[in-house]
Amino acid sequence: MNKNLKEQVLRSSGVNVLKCMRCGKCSGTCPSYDEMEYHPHQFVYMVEKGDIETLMKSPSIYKCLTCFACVERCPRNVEPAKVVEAVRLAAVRQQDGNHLSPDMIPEMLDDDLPQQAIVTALRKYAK
Amino acid sequence: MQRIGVFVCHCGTNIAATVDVKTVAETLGKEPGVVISQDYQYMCSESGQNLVKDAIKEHNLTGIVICSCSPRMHENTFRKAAAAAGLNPYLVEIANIREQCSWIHKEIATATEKAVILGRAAIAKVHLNAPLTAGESPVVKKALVIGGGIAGIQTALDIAEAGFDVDIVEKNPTIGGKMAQIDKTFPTLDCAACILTPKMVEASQNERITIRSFSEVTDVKGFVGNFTVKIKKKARYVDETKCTGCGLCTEKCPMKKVPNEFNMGLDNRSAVYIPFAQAVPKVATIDPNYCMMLKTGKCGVCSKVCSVGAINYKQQDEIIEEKYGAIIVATGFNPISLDKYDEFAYGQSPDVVTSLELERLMNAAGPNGGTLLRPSDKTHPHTIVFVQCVGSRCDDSKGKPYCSKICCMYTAKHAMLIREKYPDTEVYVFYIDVRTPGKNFDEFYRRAVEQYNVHYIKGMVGKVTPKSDGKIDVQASDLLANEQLHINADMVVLAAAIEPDKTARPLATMLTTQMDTNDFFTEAHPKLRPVESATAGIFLSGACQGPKDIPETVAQASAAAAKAIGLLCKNSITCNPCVAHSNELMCNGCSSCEKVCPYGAITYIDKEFRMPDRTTKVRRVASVNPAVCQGCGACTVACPSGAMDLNGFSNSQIMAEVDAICK
Amino acid sequence: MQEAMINKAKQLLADGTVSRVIGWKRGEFAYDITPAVFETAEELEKDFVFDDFTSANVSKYLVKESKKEGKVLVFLKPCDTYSLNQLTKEHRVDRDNIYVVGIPGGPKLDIEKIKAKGITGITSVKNDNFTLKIETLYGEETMPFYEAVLDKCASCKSKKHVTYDELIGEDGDTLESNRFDMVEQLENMTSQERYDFWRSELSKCIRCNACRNVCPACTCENCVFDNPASGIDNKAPADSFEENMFHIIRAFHVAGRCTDCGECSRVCPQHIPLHLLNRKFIKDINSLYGEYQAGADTTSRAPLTDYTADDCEASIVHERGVE
Amino acid sequence: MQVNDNKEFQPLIVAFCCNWCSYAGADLSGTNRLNYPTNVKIIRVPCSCRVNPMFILRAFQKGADGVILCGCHPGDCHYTSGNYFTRRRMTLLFSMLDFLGIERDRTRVEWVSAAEGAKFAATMNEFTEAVKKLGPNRRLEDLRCRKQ
Repeated sequence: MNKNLKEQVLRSSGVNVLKCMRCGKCSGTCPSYDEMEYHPHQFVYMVEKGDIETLMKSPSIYKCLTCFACVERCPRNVEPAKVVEAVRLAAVRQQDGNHLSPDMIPEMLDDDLPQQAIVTALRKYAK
Repeated sequence: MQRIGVFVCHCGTNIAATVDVKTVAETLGKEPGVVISQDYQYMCSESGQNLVKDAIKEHNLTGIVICSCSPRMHENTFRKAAAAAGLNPYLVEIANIREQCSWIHKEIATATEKAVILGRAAIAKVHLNAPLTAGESPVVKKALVIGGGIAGIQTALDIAEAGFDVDIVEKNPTIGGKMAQIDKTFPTLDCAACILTPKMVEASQNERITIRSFSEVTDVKGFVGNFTVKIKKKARYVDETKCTGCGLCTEKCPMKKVPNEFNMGLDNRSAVYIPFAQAVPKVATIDPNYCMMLKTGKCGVCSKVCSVGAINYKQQDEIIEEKYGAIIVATGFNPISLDKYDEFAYGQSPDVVTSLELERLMNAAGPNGGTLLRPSDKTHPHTIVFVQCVGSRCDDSKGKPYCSKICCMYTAKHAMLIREKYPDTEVYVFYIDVRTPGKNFDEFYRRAVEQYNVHYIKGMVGKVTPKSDGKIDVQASDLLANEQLHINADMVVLAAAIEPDKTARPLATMLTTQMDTNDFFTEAHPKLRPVESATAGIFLSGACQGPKDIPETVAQASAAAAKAIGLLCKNSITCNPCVAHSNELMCNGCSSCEKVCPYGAITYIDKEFRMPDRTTKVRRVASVNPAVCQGCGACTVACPSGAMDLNGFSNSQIMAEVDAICK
Repeated sequence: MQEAMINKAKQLLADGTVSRVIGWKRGEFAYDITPAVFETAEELEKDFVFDDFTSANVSKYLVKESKKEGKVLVFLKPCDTYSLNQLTKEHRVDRDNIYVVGIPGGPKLDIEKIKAKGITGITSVKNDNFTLKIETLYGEETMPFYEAVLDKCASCKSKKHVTYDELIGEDGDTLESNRFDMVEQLENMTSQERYDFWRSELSKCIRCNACRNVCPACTCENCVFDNPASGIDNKAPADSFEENMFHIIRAFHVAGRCTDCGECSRVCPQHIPLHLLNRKFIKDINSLYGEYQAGADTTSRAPLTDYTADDCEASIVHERGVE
Repeated sequence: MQVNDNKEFQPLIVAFCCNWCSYAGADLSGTNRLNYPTNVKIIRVPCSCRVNPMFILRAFQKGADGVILCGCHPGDCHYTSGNYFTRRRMTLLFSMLDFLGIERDRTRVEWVSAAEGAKFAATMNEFTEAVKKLGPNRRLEDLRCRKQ
């Protein structure tokens, strides 16, 4: 188990996975359930165990629609969708190499590009 | 001149190992007013106590200070010893040199120094102690039970059995409560009515019990042993003394479209009604919201058909005032409203019902005469899904954070009964955990699984969707099989969380009792005093204190009765003498103290004062009822003039302690 | 205005509505105004005065006067009505025995501020279009009107009468006032600066008890500072601690009850800004427990006799920033 | 102020503890042998709401360097509501002392339950350290009461 990774996921999601009482309502309510290898309740449980790498490798992270049905219905306010999103972010951040380097940016700029998009792109694609 | 004795305890080596007890005794012996200062190995032992007693007599002591363990431990021991030697027990002070000195400090020099200071503070305080005598107040030998469910009935029966008068106040037209609505009881599957209704009859026939049905408590004044309670007897437009309960009026009443509360609104009743056949008292009640006569003045059928002339359209609410010595709260519970749970489609489909509704659907006296039929089309359901923990164990704003405790068992009961009666029905129970602590409870649940083949699936239902063909799609995940399920159900039964009755919160305010954030009454001690409230003379019975099943409720009801009987047996009760008192000469009558008193112990009187010029002047001054005051001291600080002071912890005593410590 | 008030008083005396009148009368000098009780029309004609110096809050006199035989007429400025309400709430006055005629409020003048300009021998003053024309024995002097206004009037919180039986003139509204500016300024100082400020102010205290005696919230039958059994009685501040003690305890005792009438500072012969202590409490109460104006009504619970389960913790004082 | 051999400043701390929670919590820290400094001297009161601001000022007057008030946690008061009143009173009093330039770390309110022996000891250690850092109480002392 990778402790740093767990820390990172917990921090970036802001979720307290220990609040989960394992009722499975998130998975019971999930519209993408059948598409997923790991289901919302498993995300919460596996993050609690620290088994993040398995989740990061799974295509499940891209199957979540972020519809927030699980967040809406969770009786314990655990917010599984935020956990999924945090694992997805962790995977994105770990992708090897830079997709962008700062000096490539000026020529890509145009007036219509929102400032926020540039910052987001850098955060997502640069190391 | 004060003659104070100081007694320093070694507590074996507990104190003596870190505190030089000889030095402490010697140093404190030099304090002003101290005439004898001794140390001894175990002050609390018989011989230690005798040492104290002898010293009191021999030196004619006016106060004693024991330097020993915490006053929470042995204050009473030494007070009793003092009393036995003829010294007022409130002239005893304890300096805590064990828990707050020898046990936490290691260095003998500093620990000894601190022990001396603590001893000095106690001596300074005891100099100002006044002899206090506990007052007595008489006990009215009658109890009030608020709520006429099984808890209230059992409590009332037990109290009456012990020979005391008891009134039951029930807000509904009949006693019986939730248990009267239940079909069968777990884990024995005996019929609820068969065991409850004899008790209801017993209560009505017991000459010591007065049932005040269709009534509410509106005001509570007074204190333990002497409560004055106002009870509103709501107008039922029927003379209870005349009505024979023949039921003719209910048959003839033309207004028949009133949702029947007793059957959870699953069928209708008439505007004049008797809730159910075994109601106690078996008296008709007119519902003013629906009665044509009361609304428009046109009808009067019931009055015409009543052969005894019991109908009285002009009846008014009536306020009765009664005195009681003890009050037992038995206000019970209700299922929570499921309006906020859209995902379970309650309210969207008549075939999604709560468990209490299912009880009525299955009951022989229910809307379908005991045959389980879908409310929508009155057909026999073939697939039934039970959803557990609806609103229980929730951390969100919709539900309750606690486990409702009874749902696991009644669901197993429902599942079993259905499988027994209709073996062609598939029953699914979606659970998070199955909790069955109780005698024969787990065996019962296992029978549902093993003998009746009820499908228990671990996983919460995510979504319930009524379909156009009348079926209901239940979407859930099976956590153990790791798959998502869709069940095509005919009926869905929701195990709604239970919550305290809505009348409990205003009642708690009237009674000045404590409640937790969920509106359950708080017991005086969670382990050792589970049926008493923190307010003396108020006891708790049944689910108003926390979720409970019937056997637990009955056990607590009898326990509350026992506690109440213990109080009613006494002719008078001894009061705590460490209470507040107001110096009338200084009191401004400003009402600040009254506002902060949690017990309503302070009232105002107009008192006549003789002025220096021989005239008299009437002034409003505060007066503390010593039987009600619990001695917290909130009033003493609220009082700007310093007129309010507290016996045993007076302003001057505490300041003397401060001075002694800071000297 | 004075004329109208005298006429109103005479009328109410004549028709038996009231048997005495609380107002003001002139002392030795034009600016030397003192509260007074009048019982006849003649007394009123002779002595009753209402002008720019009649700033005293007479509500406290009602504690005694309202308990005497017969109804008492009292003229109250808007700020004084708050005090009366507070006294009514605390059962210190018999409201049924009082006939309140609401009169317009200030701004009233501070004689000390005029004298500070070096103007002496004052015989009368007149507000002429915000210039104060002062007749003196040595001729006429002028100064800007607002420079002579009492501090308590300069930060007026309300022109609205919260209780009255009758009004002379129009009723006003509550105002946005700057009354917490000075408190805020002190709060922004360092602890040492604040300490120095208050030491220099409170060390002037001579314990004349003027602040206590004028305060409409200080109506105790027997003040704790006069009670040897209270453990804090003292007659004169022998030491810096006792100077602090008196004013802290006094402010605490009136906390949540003080209507901010400003009389304590007005009467202080040493010019200690005592109202700042009360305003500090008012400001804290407003910000921590919700806006509360003592005396605005006669039924609400005072902040110190009330609570909510989610009140802030006392540590909020420590969290306000570390110096 | 106490003087001990190494001449380190030893503050005098007065702790007012409510009988039902904090005093019992202090007893528990004794039972569990959890050390806290001898500087702390406890005065037992029935409820934290019994503590009059006058007592606190009196302690400072007579030479205390810090005063701490302990009561049941909000909602757990033995007398239902006492500590809620305490909380308001002390918030305002402490704010006033701060306003007068008295060091704010000399006063504190802490909620300690009967089960929190460890918290009691930790609180007292921490508070004593904080007061020690401030040095002797000079801004709110009565010179006549100063010990040599």
